[in-house]
Amino acid sequence: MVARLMNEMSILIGGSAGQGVESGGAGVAQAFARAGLHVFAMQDFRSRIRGGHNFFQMRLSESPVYSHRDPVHLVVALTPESVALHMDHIAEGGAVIFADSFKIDEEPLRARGISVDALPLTKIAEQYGDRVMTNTAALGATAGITGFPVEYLEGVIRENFAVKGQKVVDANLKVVRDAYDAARERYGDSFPFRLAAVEGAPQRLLMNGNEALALGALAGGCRFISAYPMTPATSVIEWLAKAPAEYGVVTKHTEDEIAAVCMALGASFAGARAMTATSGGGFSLMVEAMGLSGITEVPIVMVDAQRGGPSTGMPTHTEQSDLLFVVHASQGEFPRVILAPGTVEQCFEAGWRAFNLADQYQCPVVILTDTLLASSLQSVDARDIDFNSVIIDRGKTLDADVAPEEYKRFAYSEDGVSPRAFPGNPQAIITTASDEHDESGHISEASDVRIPMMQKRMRKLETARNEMRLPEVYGPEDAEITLISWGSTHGTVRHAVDILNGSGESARMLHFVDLWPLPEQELRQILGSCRRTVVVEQNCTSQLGMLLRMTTGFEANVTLTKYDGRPFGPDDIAAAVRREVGVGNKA
Amino acid sequence: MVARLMNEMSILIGGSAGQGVESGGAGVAQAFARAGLHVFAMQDFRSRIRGGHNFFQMRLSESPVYSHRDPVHLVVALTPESVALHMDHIAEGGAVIFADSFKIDEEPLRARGISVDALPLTKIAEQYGDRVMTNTAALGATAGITGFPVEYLEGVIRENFAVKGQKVVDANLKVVRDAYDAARERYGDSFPFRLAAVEGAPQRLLMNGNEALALGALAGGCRFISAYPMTPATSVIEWLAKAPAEYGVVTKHTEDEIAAVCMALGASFAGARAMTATSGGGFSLMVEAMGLSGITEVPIVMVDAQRGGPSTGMPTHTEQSDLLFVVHASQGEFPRVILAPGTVEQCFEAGWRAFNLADQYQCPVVILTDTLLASSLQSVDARDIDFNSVIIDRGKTLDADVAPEEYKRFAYSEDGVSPRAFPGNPQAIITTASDEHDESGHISEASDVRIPMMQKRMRKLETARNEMRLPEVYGPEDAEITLISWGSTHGTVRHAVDILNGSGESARMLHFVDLWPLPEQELRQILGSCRRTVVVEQNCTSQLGMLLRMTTGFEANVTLTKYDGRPFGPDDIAAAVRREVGVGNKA
Amino acid sequence: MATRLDLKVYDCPADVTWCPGCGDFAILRALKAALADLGIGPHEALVVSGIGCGSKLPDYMTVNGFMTIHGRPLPVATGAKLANPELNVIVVNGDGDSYGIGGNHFIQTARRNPNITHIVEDNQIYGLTKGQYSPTSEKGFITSTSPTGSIEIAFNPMVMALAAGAGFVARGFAGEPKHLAELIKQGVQHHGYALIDVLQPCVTFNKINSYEWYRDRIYHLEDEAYDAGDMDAAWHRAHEWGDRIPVGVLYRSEGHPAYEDEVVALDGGNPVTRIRDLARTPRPEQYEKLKAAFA
Amino acid sequence: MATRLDLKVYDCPADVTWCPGCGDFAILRALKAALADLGIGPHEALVVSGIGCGSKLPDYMTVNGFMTIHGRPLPVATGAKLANPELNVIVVNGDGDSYGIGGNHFIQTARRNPNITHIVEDNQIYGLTKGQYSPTSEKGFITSTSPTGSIEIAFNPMVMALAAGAGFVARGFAGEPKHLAELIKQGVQHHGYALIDVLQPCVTFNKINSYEWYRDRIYHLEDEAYDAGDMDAAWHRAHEWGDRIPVGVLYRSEGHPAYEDEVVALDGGNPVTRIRDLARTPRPEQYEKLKAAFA
Ligand SMILES: Cc1ncc(C[n+]2csc(CCOP(=O)(O)OP(=O)(O)O)c2C)c(N)n1
Ligand SMILES: Cc1ncc(C[n+]2csc(CCOP(=O)(O)OP(=O)(O)O)c2C)c(N)n1
Ligand code: SF4
Ligand code: SF4
Ligand SMILES: [Mg+2]
Ligand SMILES: [Mg+2]
Repeated sequence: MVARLMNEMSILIGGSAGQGVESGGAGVAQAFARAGLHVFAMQDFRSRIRGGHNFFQMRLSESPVYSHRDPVHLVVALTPESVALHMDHIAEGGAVIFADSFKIDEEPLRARGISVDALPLTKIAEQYGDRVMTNTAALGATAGITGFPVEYLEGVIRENFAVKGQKVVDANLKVVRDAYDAARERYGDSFPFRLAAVEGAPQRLLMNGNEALALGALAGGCRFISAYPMTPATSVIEWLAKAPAEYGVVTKHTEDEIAAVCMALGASFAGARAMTATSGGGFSLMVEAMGLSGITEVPIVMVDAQRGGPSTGMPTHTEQSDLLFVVHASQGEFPRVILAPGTVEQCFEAGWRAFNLADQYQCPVVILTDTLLASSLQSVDARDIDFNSVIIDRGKTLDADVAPEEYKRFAYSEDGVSPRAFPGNPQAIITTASDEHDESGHISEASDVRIPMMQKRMRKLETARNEMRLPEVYGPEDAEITLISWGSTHGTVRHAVDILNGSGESARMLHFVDLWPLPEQELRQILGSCRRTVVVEQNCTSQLGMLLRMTTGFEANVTLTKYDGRPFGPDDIAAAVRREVGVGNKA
Repeated sequence: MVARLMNEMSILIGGSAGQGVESGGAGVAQAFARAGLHVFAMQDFRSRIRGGHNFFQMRLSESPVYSHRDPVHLVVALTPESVALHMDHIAEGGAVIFADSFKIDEEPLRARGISVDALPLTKIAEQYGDRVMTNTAALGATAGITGFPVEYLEGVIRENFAVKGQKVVDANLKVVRDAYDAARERYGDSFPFRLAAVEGAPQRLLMNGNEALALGALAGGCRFISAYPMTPATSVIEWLAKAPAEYGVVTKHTEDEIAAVCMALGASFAGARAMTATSGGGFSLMVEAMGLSGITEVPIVMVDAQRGGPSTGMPTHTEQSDLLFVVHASQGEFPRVILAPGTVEQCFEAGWRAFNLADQYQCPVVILTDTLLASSLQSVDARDIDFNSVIIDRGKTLDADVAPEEYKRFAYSEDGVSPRAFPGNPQAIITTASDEHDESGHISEASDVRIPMMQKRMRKLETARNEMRLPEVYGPEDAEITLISWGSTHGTVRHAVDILNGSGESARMLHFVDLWPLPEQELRQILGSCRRTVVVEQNCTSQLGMLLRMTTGFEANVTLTKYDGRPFGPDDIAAAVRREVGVGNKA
Repeated sequence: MATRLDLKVYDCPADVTWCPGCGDFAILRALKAALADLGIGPHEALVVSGIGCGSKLPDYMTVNGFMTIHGRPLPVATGAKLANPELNVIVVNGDGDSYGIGGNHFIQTARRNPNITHIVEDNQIYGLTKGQYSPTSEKGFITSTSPTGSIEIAFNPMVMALAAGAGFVARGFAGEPKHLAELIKQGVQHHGYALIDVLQPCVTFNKINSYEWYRDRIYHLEDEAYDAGDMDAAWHRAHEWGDRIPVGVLYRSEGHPAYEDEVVALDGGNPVTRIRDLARTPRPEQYEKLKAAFA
Repeated sequence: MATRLDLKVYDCPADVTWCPGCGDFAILRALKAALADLGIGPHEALVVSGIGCGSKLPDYMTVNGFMTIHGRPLPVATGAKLANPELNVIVVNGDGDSYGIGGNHFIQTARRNPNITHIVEDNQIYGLTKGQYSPTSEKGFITSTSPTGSIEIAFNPMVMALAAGAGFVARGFAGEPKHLAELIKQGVQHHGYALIDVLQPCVTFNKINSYEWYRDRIYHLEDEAYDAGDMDAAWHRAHEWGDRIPVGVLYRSEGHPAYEDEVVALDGGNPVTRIRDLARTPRPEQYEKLKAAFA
């Protein structure tokens, strides 16, 4: 007899592309968030529009959740594969609900104490019109078996289907209710894993990293984005494109990524806050223009939402394998800033902070995310999306009373930053060239211009270095084991730390969001003071490990990598750390 | 009274673009090489077609020369600037010859024991037709003052102007002879720095790095090059384009660098040995396709002839600032090989060796050169361009008796290399995708395909690592000071080592040609055994220093960098080493 | 004329990921039929694609296939053709791949005129990225990147191909695979660059340009007294869109040399055969005379 | 109509690196004259260029100038125009920059139709890289990358601009700076994308297409009963080359909205003015309502 668990479970909805796994999953996740539950919902999709096997895995809890976690307690299967592929990760006492449109081998599951039932999901859907509503039925059944109030689902359905007209809304409402009843009928309150609304919970927003980043950029004054569609970055421009016209965000889907980054540079040169967003392949095409930003000191914010590489690679899967590429991208040498937010809240902050850094240091700022962070839905306390915390700092700009002949766009300065002015300003004529140039911006190849101008630009990097943030520490100062990570693995590693500390180990997390320039002196200190170190990265060659060694000489004891496009789970990490660090000790 | 010196001097010819400084300089350098002298001729050009100040500086000796060197003993000036800009680098007892078409301030030079004379160079040129022949007159005067047999010049003139017809040849012959006589008349044998033919010297070829590289590629079986013009790489395709038709080199000047690299990949996929050549800006545009080569395992040789960056930067000046960029270029992770030849002979070898490495490891191979190496003319012992030394190794290819259904283009293998086959082969159907794929080449996103396929590819890097060459050592094993360098600085650093050891210091050179993958274990050893280390690089951030630290943890005592686009001179390096290492000691 | 082959030789076990009803199925069928009719075996052809739904086509048939990167199949195909002119080189890619990111290669290849057949799966949408407007989307078209309607005049592939100098310009319809197969055959037989733009319904993301929408509008140039050799006529037909959309061969001009015909270096061998021979017998002596230029 | 300005306001001390006799001098002069006549001051215009001899032009005059990278001035200019439609945005670049590496931006910008004037310094050669064939080099043209003569049909800017949908298509000649200045003025006054391709002798690397060569062949459309509003007529004239080369306005179609006219987000402000105001008064409250979509 399995102990009953309230508001602490994982649910997986599986089906093939086109069956509405994504929309259905998002709908129910929204309902849970409204009920005050913490939600982390990860999607696993194939690079295809129909068929294949997709799944949507949700972790739900009354306390904060930062990542997905196996085992799952409930699998709702719209295809036989959904069962086959996940059966090994189902908890004892868990359940598999599957549509009546197919059969599966139920015995092995039952043998493991998992209850298995075909519910008439497809039948109910067809009864009210169309089998495409099978996913809606699945949601109703999910609420039914877990005892979750169906009203929350009904609310979401009303809103989501409103655009499709009342008939569709009504049909879906009937479907969800019937499926709910069917599950109640079958299970009553017998299912040990229960979900209920959380009394007095604050308002929770459900958003993914791209949405949070775009919202942050908007709040930071970004009013121009030019981009070319590329998974998983596309929803950044898509979200801004449908932002209300009153905000006046000019969005341009261009002919390619070269045009995208160049338009953004033109807009920035004119005085706008401009950005572009792409994935690694598109970033590769932006490399030349990144250097244009570098030498002309025209600020730009570039989002690289990483995915499985190299080349087209695994377009719908996650990976952290562009780090060293963006650190060194483009010919020659110039300052740049690189940020890798780790949570939805950090995406929001990076969204506006990147523009301040770009304007302050007049250089390209790259925000590195990835499939996991860009597309996973996470519940956020509405108060943590705080528009009052947003700062807009445009850096040095021309104060109007400088006479034209005095103004020097690229004047040598202590901190390397020269005052910007924008075309149209009667006080200033701005000449800017991708060739080396003098303080006035005119082309020069003279040594006595090149050297101080190069030094001026590179000084900006030193100025920026002092402003960059040190890695976030989570866990005991004197921990035996330090997990070193960056970007999207934040939640998972943090959770792994809890698991390790909960099981008698002593671990902490050192998590990097600010990745370039690195405050090398402080880092040598911090890293030197660690006892046993494990670098955890979603790539093959441990790029953060290499970056740290290059900048500080630090060498980790163990590196943990994963490059199959599927995100680390916290338990994988904890287990691997126990194993590896064990090995490390013996060595 | 200055001691007379035979066959050991530097000559500088200066003028504005369009005055034939380049062609004239090359002509006289050729004449010296034919006379058996060792020649190193460096060009300094502005990014403009006419005007400005260009110069051509030659070092001549009976013993091998590996770099340019100040001071110069003879300045032949076609413009006043040519004198003004170089007067500080003229040796005592040296001479300035200038065209009669302008005046200069002669006193300060005379005061330093430098003889200064206007010779009727322009007058002579005009007398026989056209002042454009002033550069020819300058050559005659050069021979006259140094006592160098004018016949060698006449030979070169006959050949170089032959295409322009006998009249032009004759006019130039008259000009060179009259100018020669004018100089003889004025100087007789009084000029202390003399040049004469070297008895019994072997045949010397005069070529630049691009020509040697292209020749090596041709000898290595390269029969396809697609490229887009970009200084200083353009002459690679230009040289191959004018290679006799019998060799059958398909050359394509494309619409851009993306098409260039993609055409080469298409040709390589079809079975050809194909290459492309560009500079950093063009390489930036090739980054995405480099990854295509990586995941599809289609070999390609890419030449990046570096120049002053970032962006357009200093297009006609030299720099070594693309190293870390090419090491990490493109999204995701895949094997690549990077070579940076340091001499004309090494360019020839890299030209064919790169194709063997590309075929053996089925990956992109980048040859890094730069303006200095690509365009400096160096005399080479004809026997050192040895076509019999050229090896053609195409790596693993399908042996014809495999039946189609058995053939797997991407078969898992110990060394990571799978046998290639080419379209048209009735024994094999080749399916290749930029997406992750299974052994047969068909697209797959499955973990159990991704992981072994990624490991297969990455194993090639380990296989290659064992074949890469260790840095070249020059100088005493137990030297107090080790200069660490790469690529084009080879000759200069080697010369600096001689200067240091000649003045009682104890120095050696550790010079890298093979830069990726690095044999890390051996390197830790070698670097660890060095006493005081100085990394010498023609860039701002010491990229080799960073690369070595990233791969081996090694940190040099001193880094010497230069980034004004003008190449290090051996004496600069020697002086800086004395100074810096001195400082280093005290610290 | 080579003997007709059995369609089955191009079959392939790979699991097809296109949506049921996608126009790409018919294009795949038509390409197989055309090759079979022409007697071009799987090892004699090379199908080069880019990235997109349509660009997955080579994965679904048994033939030499190179699925490259987005927008670049034309230069890759040109390189393969110049390295081995014996190959029957066919490019298959989407409208975004061809006319968007690949637009420059498209116009340059048309005037370059290599003997390549270019089949564009034109669904007027970005399919694989889930529905953004493409160069051929009509003005006003509503997508996730044009929520208030696209404000660009659509790219007209027929007009652009004619202007760029293509010698064979045709339009097909995925709803008529037999007719399409005939166009592909003619394109392959044309000596030089041949464009076949195929109206390809995307049943998932393009709800406007459906099979019905096209059926209601297309008409066949073959059914009219139309001379495909008349450039001015072609120029006018190429502009037809909306109520009447011509399919068939809009323009054809034979007798021009293909690019590779004029590449001197291809006389007496090609890069592939040359390196194959050199790998067996390097003949170092042949290069000695090149030293003269440097001596 | 603004008052005429003194040419001197555009003068600049920078040392000009063009070869004596280069056609670019006349283009520089013509551009200054056109701006002066239109009363557009140095701070009211933005001249965007790429890389090449001709692309150095902004360095030689006093005006807001952005010398970008090779082939990319059109998207950079479009971005600047969309961010601040008040600016008079002019693109100046070479034939290689415009029609070679920049070819895709050229055709996409033409149909996009931002209100930008595009002046191409067309010398039918790659000048700055010392003489390789360019897209507009004629077939057979001998250069360092085509030692036996180019084997590509030349790119025809007039034909391509018409096909791509440009509303103003003109050709000028660097040998006639006054006439050229008039064309530039009309191009700037045209509402939408305007192409002015300028026959520009490169006295150093193009020994064929000299001032004389052009003078012997050009004729002025203004001198004939020619209706620039007639697309078919334009299509035929656009193909004229060789013995007779038309200069003047080949095609002009007014009354169309420019791209930026239809960008909803530009109503009541633009990205530049909006951020300027937000930097003063951020108004965080305005974003609160966006949370609803996530709740
Ligand atoms: C450089 C690059 N940019 C963007 C993408 C993302 N992407 C994949 S397919 C595609 C376009 C698909 O449209 P189309 O070419 O018309 O093909 P379809 O899917 O409609 O058949 C894009 C933008 C990519 N793979 N590479
Ligand atoms: C990405 C890139 N590729 C190549 C170059 C080298 N390059 C500089 S100018 C130029 C072309 C010059 O021709 P054109 O655009 O016609 O200008 P022109 O010099 O003739 O005025 C090239 C290829 C470059 N700067 N950047
Ligand atoms: S999304 Fe459209 S184009 Fe892609 S497979 Fe589905 S129907 Fe075909
Ligand atoms: S090379 Fe030609 S285009 Fe360049 S400046 Fe000289 S004449 Fe003008
Ligand atoms: Mg499409
Ligand atoms: Mg040109």
